[in-house]
Amino acid sequence: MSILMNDSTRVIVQGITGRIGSAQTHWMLEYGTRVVGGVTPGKGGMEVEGVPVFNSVLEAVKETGANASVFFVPAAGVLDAFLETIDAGIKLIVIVPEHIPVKDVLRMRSYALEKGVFALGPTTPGILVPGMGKMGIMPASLFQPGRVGIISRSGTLSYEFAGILSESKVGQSTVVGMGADPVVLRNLADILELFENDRDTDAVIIVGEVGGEQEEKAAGFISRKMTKPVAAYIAGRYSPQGKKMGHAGAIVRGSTGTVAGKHEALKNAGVAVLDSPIDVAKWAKKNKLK
Amino acid sequence: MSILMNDSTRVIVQGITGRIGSAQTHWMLEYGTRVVGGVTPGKGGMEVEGVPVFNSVLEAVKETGANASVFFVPAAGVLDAFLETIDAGIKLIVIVPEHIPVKDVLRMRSYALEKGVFALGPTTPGILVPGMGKMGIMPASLFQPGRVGIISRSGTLSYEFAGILSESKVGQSTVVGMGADPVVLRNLADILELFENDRDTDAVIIVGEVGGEQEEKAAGFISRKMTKPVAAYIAGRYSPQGKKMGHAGAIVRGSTGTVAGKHEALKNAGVAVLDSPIDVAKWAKKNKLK
Amino acid sequence: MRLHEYEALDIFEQNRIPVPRRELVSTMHDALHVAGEIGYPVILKAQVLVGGRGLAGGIRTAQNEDELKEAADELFMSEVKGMPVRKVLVCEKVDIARELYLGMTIDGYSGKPVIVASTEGGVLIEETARTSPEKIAAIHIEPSFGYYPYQARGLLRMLGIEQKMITAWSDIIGQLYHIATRYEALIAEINPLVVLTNGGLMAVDAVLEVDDSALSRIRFPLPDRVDRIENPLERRGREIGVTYVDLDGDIGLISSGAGLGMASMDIIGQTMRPANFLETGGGITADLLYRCMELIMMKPDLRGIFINVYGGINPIHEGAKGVIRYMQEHNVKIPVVAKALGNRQEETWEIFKSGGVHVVTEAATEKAVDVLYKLVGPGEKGPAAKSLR
Amino acid sequence: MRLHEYEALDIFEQNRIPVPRRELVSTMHDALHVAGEIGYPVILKAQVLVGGRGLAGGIRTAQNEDELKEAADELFMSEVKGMPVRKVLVCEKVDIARELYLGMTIDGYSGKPVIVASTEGGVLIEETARTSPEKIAAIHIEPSFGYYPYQARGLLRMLGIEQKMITAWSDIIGQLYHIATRYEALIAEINPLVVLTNGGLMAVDAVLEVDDSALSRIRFPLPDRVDRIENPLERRGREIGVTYVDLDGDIGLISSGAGLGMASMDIIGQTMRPANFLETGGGITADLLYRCMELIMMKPDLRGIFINVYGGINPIHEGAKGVIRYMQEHNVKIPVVAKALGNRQEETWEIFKSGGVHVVTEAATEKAVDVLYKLVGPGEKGPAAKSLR
Repeated sequence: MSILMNDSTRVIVQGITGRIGSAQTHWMLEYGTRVVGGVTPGKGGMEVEGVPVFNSVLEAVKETGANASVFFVPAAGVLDAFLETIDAGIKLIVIVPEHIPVKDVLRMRSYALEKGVFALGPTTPGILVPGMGKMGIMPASLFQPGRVGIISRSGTLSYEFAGILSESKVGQSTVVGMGADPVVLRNLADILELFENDRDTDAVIIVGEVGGEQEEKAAGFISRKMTKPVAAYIAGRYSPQGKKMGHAGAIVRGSTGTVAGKHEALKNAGVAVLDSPIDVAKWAKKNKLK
Repeated sequence: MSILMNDSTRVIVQGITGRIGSAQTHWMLEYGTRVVGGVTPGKGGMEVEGVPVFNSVLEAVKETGANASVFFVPAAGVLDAFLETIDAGIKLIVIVPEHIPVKDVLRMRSYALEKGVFALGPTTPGILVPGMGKMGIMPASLFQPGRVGIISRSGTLSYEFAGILSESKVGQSTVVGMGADPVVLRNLADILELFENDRDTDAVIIVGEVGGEQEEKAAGFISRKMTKPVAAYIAGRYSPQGKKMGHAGAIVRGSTGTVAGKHEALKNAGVAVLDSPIDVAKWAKKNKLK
Repeated sequence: MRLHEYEALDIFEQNRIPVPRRELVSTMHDALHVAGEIGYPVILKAQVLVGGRGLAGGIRTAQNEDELKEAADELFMSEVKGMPVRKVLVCEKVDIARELYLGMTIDGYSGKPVIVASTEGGVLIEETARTSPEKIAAIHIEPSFGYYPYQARGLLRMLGIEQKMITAWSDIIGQLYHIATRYEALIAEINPLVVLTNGGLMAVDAVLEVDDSALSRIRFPLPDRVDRIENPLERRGREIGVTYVDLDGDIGLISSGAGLGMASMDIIGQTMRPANFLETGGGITADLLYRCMELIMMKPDLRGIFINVYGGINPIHEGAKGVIRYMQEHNVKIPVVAKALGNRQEETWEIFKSGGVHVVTEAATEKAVDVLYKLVGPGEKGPAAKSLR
Repeated sequence: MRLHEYEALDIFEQNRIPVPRRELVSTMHDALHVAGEIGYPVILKAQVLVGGRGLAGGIRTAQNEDELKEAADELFMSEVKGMPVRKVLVCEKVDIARELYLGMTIDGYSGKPVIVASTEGGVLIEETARTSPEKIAAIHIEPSFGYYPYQARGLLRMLGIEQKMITAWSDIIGQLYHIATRYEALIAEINPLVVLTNGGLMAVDAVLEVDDSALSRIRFPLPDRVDRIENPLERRGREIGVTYVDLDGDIGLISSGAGLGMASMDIIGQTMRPANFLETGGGITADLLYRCMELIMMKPDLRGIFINVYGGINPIHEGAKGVIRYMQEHNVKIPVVAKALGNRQEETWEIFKSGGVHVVTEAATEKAVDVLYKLVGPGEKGPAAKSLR
């Protein structure tokens, strides 16, 4: 079927009355997502795209039975709204906004993990389950239902890979943006594990990029736990060096998150490393994916 | 037998090289307490009263198998040393020092509760098990082995009650100072529960004082759970009003911690309220305690 | 340490809480000048560190110069709950639509800061809490979690506050919590927090009590702590490092713990009347007790002295040396009774006895008080139990 | 935002970390004057925002005036890793017994700050980490728990630091963590932290990188962020709100996401050579893309432009309007190829086509790059893949 979102996912949109929040609510509804409410403090009682707006998450949850939330809240207000959302009992949260201070992300991450909440982002396009629904900003036209899972650090590259697969008549089970920030709310390996356990996913594509160590750590998980085929593309081969985390980062990690280092780790874990996005079509064909 | 301390309690003294720390180590050893080590950062390798001194709690625990700690650390360093002690695996901590900022006590309390550590103080004389040992500053001469438990908010008044009982040939199972600060690391009811479950304690004396709501809350516990006889004395009847916690305190509590309010709550819970310390002797005799 | 209202209002203002225009004055001349600048009507508020100041006549309104003269004259001549009025705050009188309440304190039992808000503020707030609990809401803040604005919004929704007021209210709650954290406040309170007729919120009173134990690490300027103690004996107590409370009796008291001191007062008060409460804490030395004797003897007409100390953390034999040194040097003639038990008690008894102190070796304070009573009798004022609450 | 060494040293000094005496100069005259005041020998350090400055010749020692003249002359004439040296820090040369390392960063994978210390500091620290891991120790700080000094003491014991050094070290760790917290640092580093021959510790270098996303809420004065960007095109990018990185090729690139931009560069680089990296993020408007076109066209000798955008959060039809408006107003003759997919893609294609843009409607960027390559060829410089790492 899918991971993270399913038939019983009832979504609220936080920051629904903003320009982006309302536009994206339109697209989510159009794609068939069950958007049951919105939250903007002070705007309770309004409607946006036919969806009722509440002053607080708690109220929205009580009135609508929502169990998932997608954020279009200004960066400065995200931490507070995030904690409020967890306290209101929501168990799946997608943080679309970018430019959230790292200090806030650390606090959000630690609280979400403590409370058993699955959160994605910041700077994520969200989740899309082709033909069923989406939380976030992924443009629906590029996706087709199928059995390949995609996890991407980059929003736009997740569209690229889904688009290439769809053109090759290979559909997707779920497409997940994990967020492009140096610290994200859930690591790559956590999402891989969901795909490994999803009986409607046959293979997984990792779309990574230079910097950090998500791919290296995921390689460890893949060699220990994954049975399904995995392909990976790492963007940034000819890019100016990724965000340098100083000596301390290099010392802790033992490598600086180079493309070559990631390739090596992934290859050692049995992952098919793709040189260029278009190669994903060949890989899918070779693995008879659909 | 006793609560909190027993035959297998191995005590370290933190701040052992200070004037008070070393003097009290002398008295604790003289009373038969198994003091196995001391900690003062930077003074590792020394000996105080024949007890080895270590630079860190972790080292002391590893080398001596200590499982309890008593603090004679300057107030400004208590929070840090307390967290270190919990991380080193110690499960019983007595904080003798006074004048620790409330903000620090809140942090200490929350961490101790989270980690399942039993901590007493600040501003406590500690624990004394007559004839067996003591952690803290209680003067040994006033105590006799027996079957009455004492819990006191005030250090000196715990000695007074033990002294009066001992003169009347009524011994004590354990004497516990819970600490005189407005926020303490364990509440009265928690200690009452230990006495209720101790088969070598036949009755309990609460020595309280004006202010706060420890006695009122304990009354609730006593009426719900206690089967053993309880007596209580509340100091401060003619005193200038206790620390006033402002309207907010009064609103939250619904009373201002007056002696009369405490008397009423305790009487309603079936507690024998003593008008004057000396009355404890009569109460003990009436209840045939020894 | 409780700050004066004018000090707390300054801190609130620096932290972006709206407060009235105001100025502190200590003379009639200045009061007139300030009132003229602010514009009538004005409110005059006695700056004394006692609760219930309003009900005790410490707050006056003046519509014009004549009323101001009369009110200021009376205030500067008066005492509020026994405290002389030396400073008066002249405040703009704002147009109030409604009075609210906002406070923060430490809930000692749960070990957490607690924020309390009410839709009815003013002097009768505690009464409101009893009779209309639905008008009060409180939230506890987990120390390891910290405060976030959504908690304030939740608190206000519990009270049914209209949505349009929530942002302004929750901003003030955030600022108050911020102040309480930075100043390590045990109490931070705005009562009343008023809704102005123009719809804005304003703190027309401010209470801030700073944790004495944290004073040395607070990075912001604070008033001197000793200077603000009105009573000279209490000020002297603070200077030498003991807790001294001045009372109206004639029996001096020295104890080595607060609980023991309170119990001693309770027992003395049954038959006699304590002249003071003095508690040394854990720092007894010969010098300290010498100074304690000096301090309690400053009170005229003392009839007797009661010393009640335990040798736990304290070297009571050292303390005894200080007591008798004072008695010898100053030729103290009134009876001194001491109960001193614990570590080194025999040594202590010998020292006391050598200086003419009556030593009681039994555990019960009642017996030692009896000894003193037999020496000095009830006195002219009679027992405290008769007159104190 | 990475601070200059001299800025970071000032902040370290304000926060009680011992640092050398020093002064910033921008002329030979001032350098001579300052060195005279500080006393020879002195160290001259080029203030450029690049790593590996020491190995690249940006740090010089001068024993006397003649050496200083020579060193300063060379530094002011030089570039360090392509950055012109405009400012030089003249520092006292301290007597070093030993070099240590201390750093703090954010461990992105665990989501926690991490403090790293080593008994061997200096330029080869990363090498030490690989070859002698026992000389490095690190501790993670739980965000909800916070930092306490005992953690630093534990870290130092892991390294086997002598007890007499532990207090001084752990004080500096505490200060560094304090700075990192107040300035929301992603990196705070002292390399080397030196042991002086007199036994004291001193930070002779300082690195501080502040979280860009937190700049607006940091309460302490910080240098202007745009001013410090040396490259005028990159500065312009920051001004209009996009990420622009200047490169040495001749194909302009506009992308609507960092990952897509990097992949586009990788693909372009196989056959051609990008002139820049430009990433708009989620804020596309017609005006923004107009300005982006203006920005990439500032580069002379551009042979073609590649636009790769997705309509997810971005209104790409608006972006297309801005692109063609620029092309029309400035009569752009070089080929422009656009791949634009997602919400409102058909509308976007129509707009692009109306302005003469070559539109590719397939998903794979490779195919769109092929279209451009067929129009412009490899160019004189050849593909980036040949020369870039």
